[in-house]
Amino acid sequence: MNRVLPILTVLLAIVVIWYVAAIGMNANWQNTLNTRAALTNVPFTDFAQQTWAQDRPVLPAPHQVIGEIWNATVALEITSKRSLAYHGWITLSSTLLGFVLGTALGVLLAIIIVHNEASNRSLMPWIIASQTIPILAIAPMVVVGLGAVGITGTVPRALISMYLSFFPVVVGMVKGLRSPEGIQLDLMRTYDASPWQTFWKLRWPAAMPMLFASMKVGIAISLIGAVVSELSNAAGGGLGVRLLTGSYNGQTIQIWAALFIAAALAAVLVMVVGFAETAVNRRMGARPA
Amino acid sequence: MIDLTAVVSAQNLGLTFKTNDGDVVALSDVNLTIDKGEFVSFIGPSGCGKTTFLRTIADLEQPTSGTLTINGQSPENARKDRAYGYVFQAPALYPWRTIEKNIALPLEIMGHSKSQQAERVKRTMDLVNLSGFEKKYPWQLSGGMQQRASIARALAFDADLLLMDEPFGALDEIVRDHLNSELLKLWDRTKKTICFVTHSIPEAVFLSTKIVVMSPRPGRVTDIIESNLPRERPLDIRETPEFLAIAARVRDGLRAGHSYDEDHI
Amino acid sequence: MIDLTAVVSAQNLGLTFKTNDGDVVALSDVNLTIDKGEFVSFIGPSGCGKTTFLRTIADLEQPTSGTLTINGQSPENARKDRAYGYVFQAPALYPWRTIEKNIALPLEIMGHSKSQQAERVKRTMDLVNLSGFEKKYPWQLSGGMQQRASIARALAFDADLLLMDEPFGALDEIVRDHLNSELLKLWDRTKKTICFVTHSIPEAVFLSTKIVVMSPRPGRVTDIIESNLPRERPLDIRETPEFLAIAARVRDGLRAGHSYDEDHI
Amino acid sequence: ADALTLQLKWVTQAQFAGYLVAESKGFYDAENLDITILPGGPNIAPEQVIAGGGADIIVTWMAAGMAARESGVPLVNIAQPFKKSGLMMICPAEKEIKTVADFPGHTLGVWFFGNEYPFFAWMNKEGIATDGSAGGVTVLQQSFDIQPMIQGQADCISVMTYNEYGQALDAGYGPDNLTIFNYTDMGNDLLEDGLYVLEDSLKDPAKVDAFTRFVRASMKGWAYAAENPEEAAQIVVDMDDTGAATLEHQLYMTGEVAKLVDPADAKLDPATYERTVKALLDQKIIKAEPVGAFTSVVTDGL
Amino acid sequence: MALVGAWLFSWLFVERLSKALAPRLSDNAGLGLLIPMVFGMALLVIWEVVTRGANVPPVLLPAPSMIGAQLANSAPILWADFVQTFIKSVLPGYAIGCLSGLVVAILVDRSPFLKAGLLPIGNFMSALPIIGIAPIMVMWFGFDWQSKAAVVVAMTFFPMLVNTVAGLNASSAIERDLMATYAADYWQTLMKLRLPAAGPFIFNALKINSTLALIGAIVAEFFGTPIVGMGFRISTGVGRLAIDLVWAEIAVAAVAGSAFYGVIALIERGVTFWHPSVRGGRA
Ligand SMILES: Nc1ncnc2c1ncn2[C@@H]1O[C@H](COP(=O)(O)OP(=O)(O)OP(=O)(O)O)[C@@H](O)[C@H]1O
Ligand SMILES: Nc1ncnc2c1ncn2[C@@H]1O[C@H](COP(=O)(O)OP(=O)(O)OP(=O)(O)O)[C@@H](O)[C@H]1O
Ligand SMILES: Cc1ncc(C[n+]2csc(CCO)c2C)c(N)n1
Ligand SMILES: [Mg+2]
Ligand SMILES: [Mg+2]
Repeated sequence: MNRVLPILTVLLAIVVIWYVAAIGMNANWQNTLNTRAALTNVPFTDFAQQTWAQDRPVLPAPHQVIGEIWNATVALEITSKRSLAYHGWITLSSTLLGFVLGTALGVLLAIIIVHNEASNRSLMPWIIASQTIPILAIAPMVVVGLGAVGITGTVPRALISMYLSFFPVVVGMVKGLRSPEGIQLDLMRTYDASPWQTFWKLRWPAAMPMLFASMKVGIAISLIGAVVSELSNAAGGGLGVRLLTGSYNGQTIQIWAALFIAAALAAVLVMVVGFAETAVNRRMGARPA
Repeated sequence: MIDLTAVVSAQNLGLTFKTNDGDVVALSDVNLTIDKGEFVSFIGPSGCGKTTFLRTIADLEQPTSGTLTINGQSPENARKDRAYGYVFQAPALYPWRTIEKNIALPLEIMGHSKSQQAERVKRTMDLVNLSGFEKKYPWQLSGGMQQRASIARALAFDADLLLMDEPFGALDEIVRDHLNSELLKLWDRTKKTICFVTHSIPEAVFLSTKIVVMSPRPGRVTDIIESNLPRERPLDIRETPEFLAIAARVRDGLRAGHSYDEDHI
Repeated sequence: MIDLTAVVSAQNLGLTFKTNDGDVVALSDVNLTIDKGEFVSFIGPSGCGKTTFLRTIADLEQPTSGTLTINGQSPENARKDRAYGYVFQAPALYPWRTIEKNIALPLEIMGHSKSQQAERVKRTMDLVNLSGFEKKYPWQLSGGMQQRASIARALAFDADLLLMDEPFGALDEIVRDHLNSELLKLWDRTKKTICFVTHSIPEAVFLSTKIVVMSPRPGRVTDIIESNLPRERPLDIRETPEFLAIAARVRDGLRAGHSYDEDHI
Repeated sequence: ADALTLQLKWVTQAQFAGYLVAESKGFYDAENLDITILPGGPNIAPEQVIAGGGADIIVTWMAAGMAARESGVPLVNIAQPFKKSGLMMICPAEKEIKTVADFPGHTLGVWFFGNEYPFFAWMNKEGIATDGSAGGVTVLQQSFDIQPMIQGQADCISVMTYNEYGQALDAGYGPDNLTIFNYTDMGNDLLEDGLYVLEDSLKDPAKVDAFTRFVRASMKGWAYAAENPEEAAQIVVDMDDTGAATLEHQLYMTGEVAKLVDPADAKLDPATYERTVKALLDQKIIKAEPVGAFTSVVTDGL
Repeated sequence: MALVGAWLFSWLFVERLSKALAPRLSDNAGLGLLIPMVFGMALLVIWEVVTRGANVPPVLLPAPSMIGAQLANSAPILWADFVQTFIKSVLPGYAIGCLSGLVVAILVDRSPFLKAGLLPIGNFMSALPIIGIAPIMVMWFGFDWQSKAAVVVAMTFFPMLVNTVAGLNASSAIERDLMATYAADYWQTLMKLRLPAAGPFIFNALKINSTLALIGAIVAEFFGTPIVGMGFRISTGVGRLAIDLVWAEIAVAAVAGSAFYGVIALIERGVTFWHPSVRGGRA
């Protein structure tokens, strides 16, 4: 377990920095409170404790966040609307659906682009332009539009995720599918291999490193998309809604808890893709580094 | 004159590469006819256009002047007919495939059955003496073994025309002799046409019915030597005067193409 | 006995690769001492461990048994001392660098001044006859030209020990003869120690003071032949009886290491 | 039962207690109505939803409604349960802002997204520049919370009496350390939370009838909420899918909202309407006097 | 439906066109641009016809002509928004985010200890939702562009990290062996081998980030901003039903984002000219 020690070290460093930062960032408000309560000459240790125990801190202390996460997950029924596990699941399901759709779409588009010069020239600029359209502007249109035809729930949100996550996959896969060396392509030409055969036996395996890098980015962005899409449909719940309503109610601790769950989800998802990458590499006989 | 019965017929063939710092004339005014069943060796200084010529035959480069026909058709159509097998100068094995899978690649593409694939892979791996390395990946093989794997890959399917670019360059004398004999046997048995790039004069003379000597800058054919050696060639033919005479002529042609004599670097 | 004055000293050296389908013994029980100023050729069938031995000397592979010292120190320290220059079996040129930049690479890393770099690059490019291709990229060169570029790169900085893995494999006889002579001159002038892998028996005999014959599965040294040829060697020494006698012994050793005689594939 | 969809202007909270209570207590069922309540959010414009056919009735502020009307969404006010505005601007005492005259040179937090009109109408009336020019105020698009005040990024921020003001109270602010500008008290209030439908739907008597029953049941809901604040707050919390609403806060909100709503009267007061329209015209938020922008046909039928 | 049909039609047209022009395309950048232009024009025309023909309410989808008019009328506003969002938030945020992703990737690569410790944390940061960090950044960095730039930093960091980590493994074993024979130190190997070899991956991230940065900055402006900026204009525009202004802003975003991407792609062609994907896979 030579991985545990480094993680713990870095984690410890972060926690320490965090506590210190919490003192600094919450000090201002704490001073106001103390002045108001006519408290003077509070010893530093007490003051630090105070800054770590505010109701609406600028930066909640780690134990506050952990406590909130605990209260909102383990201490609650999983089906409760207050449960972060429940909201996490809502976000996760549209993230995963969106990621799968987005990866599929991205790969499909990349295949078309690599094989057809006309689509390279006509599609690519529009794919790029599509990404420059602010999602927050179109998310409501998608949600409202699909809602009008009776499609609600996970699907519209997954579509937003897909919309965001297909892009890294297209960009990466276009590059990846074009990365075989000339001589490797020439070999296929000498066999008069069909484009399809060249694709499966050469381009696809050659694109694996790019595919996995793209998928890691894609799944992270997919999660962002899921969260953003929830803004346009507060009714459905999800981590994004928790973040938002947390901020409406000034519940910084709630925001941070939701943020943590979202980040943890992302980390786990990215790591899952990483494991898949390792497994595929092994199957492809990759040379150990 | 284009000869439509010839396997390869080149007329005033020229090929110029455009590069960042000027043109490189890789082939200029090449005229050559190769008939069915011939064994033609190409020999010439490094960079004289041997590989380029083979690639042009294989429709991997487009000539910039002149005409070239393969089996009476365009190189493109010949390629689409899978008229040839090509052994590249570098092994070009796919790193994610085991050796046997690499050798099976053309068979998969040409739609051979699994059992046929297995049978041919085994046979050609035996031929190049690679048995036992079926499940290894390319980076686990030595340089010479990789080259042999790539030869096996080209022999696995039965093309009538073999284009071989220095196939035995990384092999020791003994294996080389062995493979030379095997190749001659194969050629004799199957009546294939073979275009063979080599740097070894004895090898060229031993194998060929015709030796094409090339010279660089611009790449052109300087001599075409028809060999009158018998088709049946034991290894010790290499000590005969006929053999040595041809070898001497090739060496002269080769030397003429070099610049050392003139400016002596 | 480890000889600390030797340039290379191997004692019972063994190296086994672990692979997905079992171990490969690439080197087993190798004992060899190479003294300063020697020119040692390694010859042996494909896959017998020549490259692996060179890589072990270069600290690119770790022996799994026995000991190995270079200049009396560990291979790692020798590598860190930049004790050797290595010509790989494949050219390994960086595609984003022009040829001259590729050759300048070790000079940049070792901190030579710009002018020194330019001077050395020019000299070695001339030596391998690549002048005029300074600004080309590797993929614009022929196979032999790439190999020459990689030779130039290893010669550009002055290591006392040269490890050359089939450097002339892709070159024609004339260039090869030329480079052989140049290499001998260089060796004679600079008193370098050279480890040289080749598949050509005449080349090995022509160049070496010592010829190491290896045989595969497991890779081991089967014969070490000290050459008594004079240090001064004109090309026509290759016709002398002394030369031919040594060549015959090498050939016998080589043949013994092959399986053809026994099971005749 | 007649099916109607109601689009709220904001997330599920006691601001809409009347509708939520009516739904929960079965008042709509009793009127033979099948109501779907869609919560809003920072990214949902009810005007756009109704234009796209996603809702039959929306809750919105009159300024936004009239602006939308001019943009081609023919909204008509059918009822106005909210009689007063809950909008305020608060400035912590230490900022030394006592009156409007102290504003210039300060940074004011304002909610946009269709909520900015009352503020600009007010500034327009006071003759204070908002375009960043000298002698004017700096406007900050305020997030929908009180952080900008706590962070000290704005000198004054917008709050609703029933929501953010409560947060400010919780955070230790109060009348004694705040300067409060209440839009209603200043007479600058523009009508909030009214019920709007599309003009065309009023041509259908059956629709009008359904709207009438809807408003009747909703007012019953408001009345119930005013009388049973605890129960109403609990209903809101239960109906909030996000699980973010807390009983304590919703109870506060129910109480404050009750001060703005008249459960007995859903009618739009024409005088307040005129004032709102005039303010909008003055500020060029709308260019022409709207015609037929409200109707009493529904409230008359109650 | 109509839109899909329209797209198909224009695609077919472009297909024809590019076939016809194919031989000349490679050496004529102008012609290369022409094709997407023609395609775009076709789309716009059909959009115009459909919105007018089917009487789509402008508050849902305005016709291109209305958007065009708005573009002309509101040019000063659009320019100010562009400066605020693109010049002040996106560019610095992008630069810092990409750079820090690169630096952390190298740190991670440098030390196995950090690799084990930092990479999971990097993953953890990967999807810190903008919705979550935007308010926090506003808290920390104020409501002006600094907080938006910070959001952009957070968004662009991860794609660069992941791609650089992957790219640093892209050099081949023999290329690394060569460096070992020179006893090149870590930084020399990095600068002369591993970073160049990672180029295609790094540019991948630069390209993805070029659009992501814009999205991030615009979204971040929903959470408190001075009353200027593309995201601000879009959200208020939606609230005011000034949908044509919203679309004008979207058009500006699309043009700016595409140009940004295009510039990166051009630099990529220059820098990674040697990669088969740029060389066109010729040996
Ligand atoms: N893709 C290319 N772009 C530019 N120049 C090229 C390209 N390929 C080959 N050349 C040039 O064409 C000439 C002929 O190259 P070719 O590979 O045919 O030589 P060759 O006879 O096979 O040499 P060798 O024996 O060294 O393999 C060389 O000068 C080389 O630099
Ligand atoms: N990385 C590796 N993993 C596993 N096996 C390896 C590896 N490298 C080499 N081998 C095996 O070690 C043996 C010796 O290989 P080596 O490359 O040293 O041969 P060689 O003598 O250089 O042959 P050639 O003349 O063909 O280049 C071979 O059987 C090869 O398959
Ligand atoms: C879209 C929208 N934004 C703000 C308000 C005004 N408002 C009323 S209550 C409240 C605080 C949140 O509960 C706010 C900001 C609104 N009505 N609709
Ligand atoms: Mg060649
Ligand atoms: Mg070797």
